[in-house]
Amino acid sequence: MTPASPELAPRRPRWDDHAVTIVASESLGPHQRLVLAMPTLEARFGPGQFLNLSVPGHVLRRPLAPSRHEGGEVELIVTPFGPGTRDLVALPVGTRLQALAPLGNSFPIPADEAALVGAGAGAAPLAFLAETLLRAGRRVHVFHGAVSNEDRPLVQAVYERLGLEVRYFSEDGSLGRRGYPTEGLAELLAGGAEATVYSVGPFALMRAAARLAIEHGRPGYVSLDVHMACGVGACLSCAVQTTAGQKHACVDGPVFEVREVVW
Amino acid sequence: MTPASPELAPRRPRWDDHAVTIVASESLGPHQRLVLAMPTLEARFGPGQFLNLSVPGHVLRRPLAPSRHEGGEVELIVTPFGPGTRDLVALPVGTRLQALAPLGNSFPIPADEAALVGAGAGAAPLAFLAETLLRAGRRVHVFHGAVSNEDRPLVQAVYERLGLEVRYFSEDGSLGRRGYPTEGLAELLAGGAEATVYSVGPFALMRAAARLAIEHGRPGYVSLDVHMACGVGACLSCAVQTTAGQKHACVDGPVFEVREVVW
Amino acid sequence: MNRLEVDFLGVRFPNPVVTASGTFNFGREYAHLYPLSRLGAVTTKGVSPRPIAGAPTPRITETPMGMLNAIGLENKGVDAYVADELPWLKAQGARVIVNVFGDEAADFAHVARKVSPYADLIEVNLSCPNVHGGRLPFAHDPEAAAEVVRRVKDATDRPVLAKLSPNGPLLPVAEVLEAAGVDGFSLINTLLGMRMDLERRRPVLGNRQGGLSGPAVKPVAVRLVYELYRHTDRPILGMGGIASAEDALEFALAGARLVAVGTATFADPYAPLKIARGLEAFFQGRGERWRDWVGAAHTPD
Amino acid sequence: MNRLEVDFLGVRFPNPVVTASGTFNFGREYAHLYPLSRLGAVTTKGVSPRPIAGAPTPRITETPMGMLNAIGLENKGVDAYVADELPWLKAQGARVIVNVFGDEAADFAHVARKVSPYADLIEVNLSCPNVHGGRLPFAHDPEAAAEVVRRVKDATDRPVLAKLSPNGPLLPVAEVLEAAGVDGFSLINTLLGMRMDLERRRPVLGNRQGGLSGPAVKPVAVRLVYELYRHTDRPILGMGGIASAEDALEFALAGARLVAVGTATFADPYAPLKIARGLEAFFQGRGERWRDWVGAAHTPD
Ligand SMILES: Cc1cc2nc3c(=O)[nH]c(=O)nc-3n(C[C@H](O)[C@H](O)[C@H](O)COP(=O)(O)OP(=O)(O)OC[C@H]3O[C@@H](n4cnc5c(N)ncnc54)[C@H](O)[C@@H]3O)c2cc1C
Ligand SMILES: Cc1cc2nc3c(=O)[nH]c(=O)nc-3n(C[C@H](O)[C@H](O)[C@H](O)COP(=O)(O)OP(=O)(O)OC[C@H]3O[C@@H](n4cnc5c(N)ncnc54)[C@H](O)[C@@H]3O)c2cc1C
Ligand SMILES: Cc1cc2nc3c(=O)[nH]c(=O)nc-3n(C[C@H](O)[C@H](O)[C@H](O)COP(=O)(O)O)c2cc1C
Ligand SMILES: Cc1cc2nc3c(=O)[nH]c(=O)nc-3n(C[C@H](O)[C@H](O)[C@H](O)COP(=O)(O)O)c2cc1C
Ligand code: FES
Ligand code: FES
Repeated sequence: MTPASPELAPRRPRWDDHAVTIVASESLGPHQRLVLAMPTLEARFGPGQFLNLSVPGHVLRRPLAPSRHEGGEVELIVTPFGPGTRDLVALPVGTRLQALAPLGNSFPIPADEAALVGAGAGAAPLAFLAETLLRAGRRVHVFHGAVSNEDRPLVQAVYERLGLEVRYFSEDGSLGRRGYPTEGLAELLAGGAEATVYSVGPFALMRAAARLAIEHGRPGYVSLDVHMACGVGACLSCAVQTTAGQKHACVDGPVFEVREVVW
Repeated sequence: MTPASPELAPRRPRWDDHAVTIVASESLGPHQRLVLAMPTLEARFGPGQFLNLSVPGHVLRRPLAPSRHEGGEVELIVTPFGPGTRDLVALPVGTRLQALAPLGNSFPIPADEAALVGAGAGAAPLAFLAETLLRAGRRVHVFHGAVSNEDRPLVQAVYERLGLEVRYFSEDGSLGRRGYPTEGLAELLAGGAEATVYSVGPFALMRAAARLAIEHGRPGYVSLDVHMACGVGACLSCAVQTTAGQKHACVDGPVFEVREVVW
Repeated sequence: MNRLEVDFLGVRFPNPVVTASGTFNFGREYAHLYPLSRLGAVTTKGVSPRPIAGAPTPRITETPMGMLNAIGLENKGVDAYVADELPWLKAQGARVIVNVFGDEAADFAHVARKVSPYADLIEVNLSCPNVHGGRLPFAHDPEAAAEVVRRVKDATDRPVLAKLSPNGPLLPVAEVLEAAGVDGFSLINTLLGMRMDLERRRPVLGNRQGGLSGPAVKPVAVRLVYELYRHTDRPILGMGGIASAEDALEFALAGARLVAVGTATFADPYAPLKIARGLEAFFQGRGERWRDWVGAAHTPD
Repeated sequence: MNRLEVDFLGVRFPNPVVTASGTFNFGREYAHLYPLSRLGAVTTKGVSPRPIAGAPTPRITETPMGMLNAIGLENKGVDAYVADELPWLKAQGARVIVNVFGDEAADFAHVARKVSPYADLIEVNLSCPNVHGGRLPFAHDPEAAAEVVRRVKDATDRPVLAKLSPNGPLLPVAEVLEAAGVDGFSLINTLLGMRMDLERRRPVLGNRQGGLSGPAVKPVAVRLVYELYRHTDRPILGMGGIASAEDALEFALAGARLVAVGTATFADPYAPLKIARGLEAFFQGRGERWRDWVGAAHTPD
């Protein structure tokens, strides 16, 4: 194999299969914070990129987007959903796993302000993005939504450590404002903020955020959550309908511009 | 359910499913010594009885005959063979499993002397028997066979702690005598010892021991190793041909008199 | 309010969870753990007119999330069970499904007649070989299977379920059996499979091939129940890999009115009871009933 | 001495481990991990005459030790692959098995003709629906399948494998295909299955049903390879759940001369290579060769 010449053809760092070790596992209410030591990964994850993580006893890996990548350690926020994620969050510290990484594309850095609209574990890639943006000197607004106050530990863990003020919305009003986080986004954009919109969460939330971005003529990006097998473009399971034809979330995404997605 | 009256109908303690915890796991060369804490088991295992142990990720349990049962702890000697036993010996201390116990019948206590002929993990139930016999004041001869000297740590662990002198036979002569443990038995019986014969190990070994017992008119018992699913008499997978018709090793055995087995 | 109660061919089951034939014998082995009356029903080991010794050992072996069995239909014959086991089982207050089979149609009928006094339902095992049909399983020979159903219907007043095989065509056989008067269906029986012993360079099982069961086959079973439900209006007893309340719910959505638990009982003898309890908690939490879920995946969005 | 070398229909494979169609695309995604020439061969994604967009998502879901897929045969059509992928793949030094399919027999032939310059073997996917045969898969309609084989044989000078389905009758189809001139067989394709989403009370997959693959199906696959081997003298490419060298050896004993690794590549992209290395170590240790094991479970004791 001939080595690529980075000057001529700057391209994504190539993924490989990395041995990782769970070095911390902490409950954040309905979510679990996992820290993986990943010493062999030379590339740095970009915010929005993901890894495909093995889970003992399961034939498929699970795609997860880090909330931080620092000093050879990758932080994940996992919400137990089906059998695989349930087994994953129960693994003891010290467990060795395998991770394909880094996979997919990442969020582009905005010219100026950024508005982050998330819910649940969508906070993971958004917090990674927020940290990246703060370092780059960008202004960051965060709107986080939940059913009730169950996401308090999550928000503290991933956003508040950055010194960010999070506007919190809950369906029952038990934390922050009663309502949905897109209401905060609507007000921000209505106020004329020249923010780029980023949303990760349930499909309905991302669609609502996308509509607001389009309505206000702002750039917007979402990370689409599609069932994946290979994670690297080989199985064609992660089809996404876009205005430019059918794409595949694991290699063409998971991040897509909101105008490109056929909602 | 009406409670049984033990005076009128003394019967086997009924099995149940017991939560167990691996409290020790130690390599003995090709074998592994596992100690399970089994606090809820009130009955005592008899030597030769077994438990049916869950292994995470496997749909069937694995039948294993303890080498000791003392103070709420059960000791097992496991030889990794297929996927289930390979996974079992790799489990960390602290793992919680489930065990059906106590299952099957046990070795009868001889009038006087006992000759134990084993190989590999067959030493487990034989060592349990030896300990029981020594407590009952019986005289015990032990003949153990192996390919080479790989069973040294096993023999030390289960027999030598009882103060028993083990006659060791190896195919390559690298430990004890070159040859098979049935040679030791043959000499003992030829010398006129009025010993009851007990053998647990590969089929060919047990058959050879059985023949010697029959030839010398001595009682003899073997523990038959039959593939099992339920372990309690419900699935009929563990059929054994006997002179009294077809029996099932998990409930009618695993211990059978050598004259009863159709070899 | 019993959220799990279900009527199946006129028989009232307190819950839909029954044991699968051949994995629970006649219940005696497990009766000291819990009253058998707490189960939806006990399905017995397959019963034939005369005793059968069964296949050579090994009769079982494990596979990834499944197991193969080739018990070879070992059983003591109908007379022994009518004398010793069925009256006892009925006396436990359990509902009883008797699984019957034989070498030819008349055998099935003979057994069904004898066990009827103790049976709430008769389950006809069509996966066994048709001795006069070249040893092809009845399930793969629609005409022979129909003859079995007709003879059994004549021999008993109990509702008759045909137990279908996943190894041959399903819907054509079901159609013929409906015409023959079958009351309902149970499926799936095991998928034929094989495991090799690398040491001996031979199949592991004494019988070479065996029947695959357990979680591995669940997707195949759910699919076949779903297809049969679209095709028939007769009730379905679904099984194949059920090991949790969630698994049972998948079968309900596909169209199973009763569900059977087989292989999972080997991993946990309390499994059928735990699954029934799990379903109770599930429906309690949602304020729904089992029967609302039966076939619900078929209703338009 | 290369203990793994195997001749298959006149093509020399340095080892018997190939990738399974649809799980490795055209190899480009994995080519930076290891030279593709180290594999026995790369089997391509299925290629049709025109592009196909595929099925609605979700297209995959996991099941106990298996997965269901309903990709819906998405591919860019033969012209794109002949232009962009196949010349590149051949240039990697890899042996290439091209998997072809279409709506009717002429489609298969059209694709086979175009890909022949790059193909060492042609694999004909008979599990796809026969558009002019009521959308029944070709594999379930022996006459339609035979017509496909005849047309493809006429269109190419490469050896032609028929990829058989485990969802219908196997031996009757194989027999008809032999008469039609097929050179060898590959099996198994996926078993039809289904998983339910309990939240939505609907099938998980966009296509409702999908194909089951992975370790769960291995016993079924080994059994079918074993049965086919008894029946045919044409060589067999076996697959279904292979994830280790031991698994590959089970298929060899049953009668597979080549083996394919599919689902296991999702769990470990190095799987096909590791399995080849595992086999090498195994035979090195025993002083034997792969081909001594092919079909060895059939020889009398
Ligand atoms: C790019 C990307 C990043 C993600 N990041 C996170 C994260 O940081 N934290 C988090 O909690 N979750 C994240 N998810 C979702 C997570 O991957 C799924 O919840 C998880 O795969 C479900 O697996 P399971 O075993 O719990 O469920 P099962 O339903 O048993 O999974 C079965 C199969 O379906 C796939 N699958 C099921 N649901 C999803 C889903 N929602 N998305 C993708 N595949 C699915 C699984 O990969 C698996 O192969 C991300 C998904 C994607 C695509
Ligand atoms: C009464 C009894 C007591 C035993 N005591 C011990 C012991 O103390 N130490 C020890 O190392 N081994 C013992 N064995 C053997 C042990 O149970 C098997 O080695 C083990 O079950 C093999 O499982 P596996 O996953 O390694 O192999 P696999 O071949 O993958 O097992 C698959 C299935 O076959 C069954 N099986 C396979 N081989 C055997 C076998 N030889 N005997 C019974 N079932 C088998 C397993 O239970 C399992 O259900 C005993 C067996 C019996 C019947
Ligand atoms: C050990 C064993 C024995 C079985 N014996 C019978 C039988 O006698 N008659 C029958 O109809 N089915 C028999 N079956 C099939 C089961 O009743 C059931 O259809 C199948 O195992 C699928 O369910 P499961 O995956 O829950 O085990 C047997 C299954 C096993 C595992
Ligand atoms: C995602 C996926 C896509 C597949 N696509 C094809 C295909 O295009 N053509 C084909 O003949 N088989 C296809 N198959 C079937 C595989 O080639 C193989 O026959 C099957 O998966 C069994 O092998 P495995 O258990 O190792 O995966 C596909 C399988 C999977 C999992
Ligand atoms: S997950 Fe395989 S192509 Fe995207
Ligand atoms: S193991 Fe089930 S009857 Fe003996």
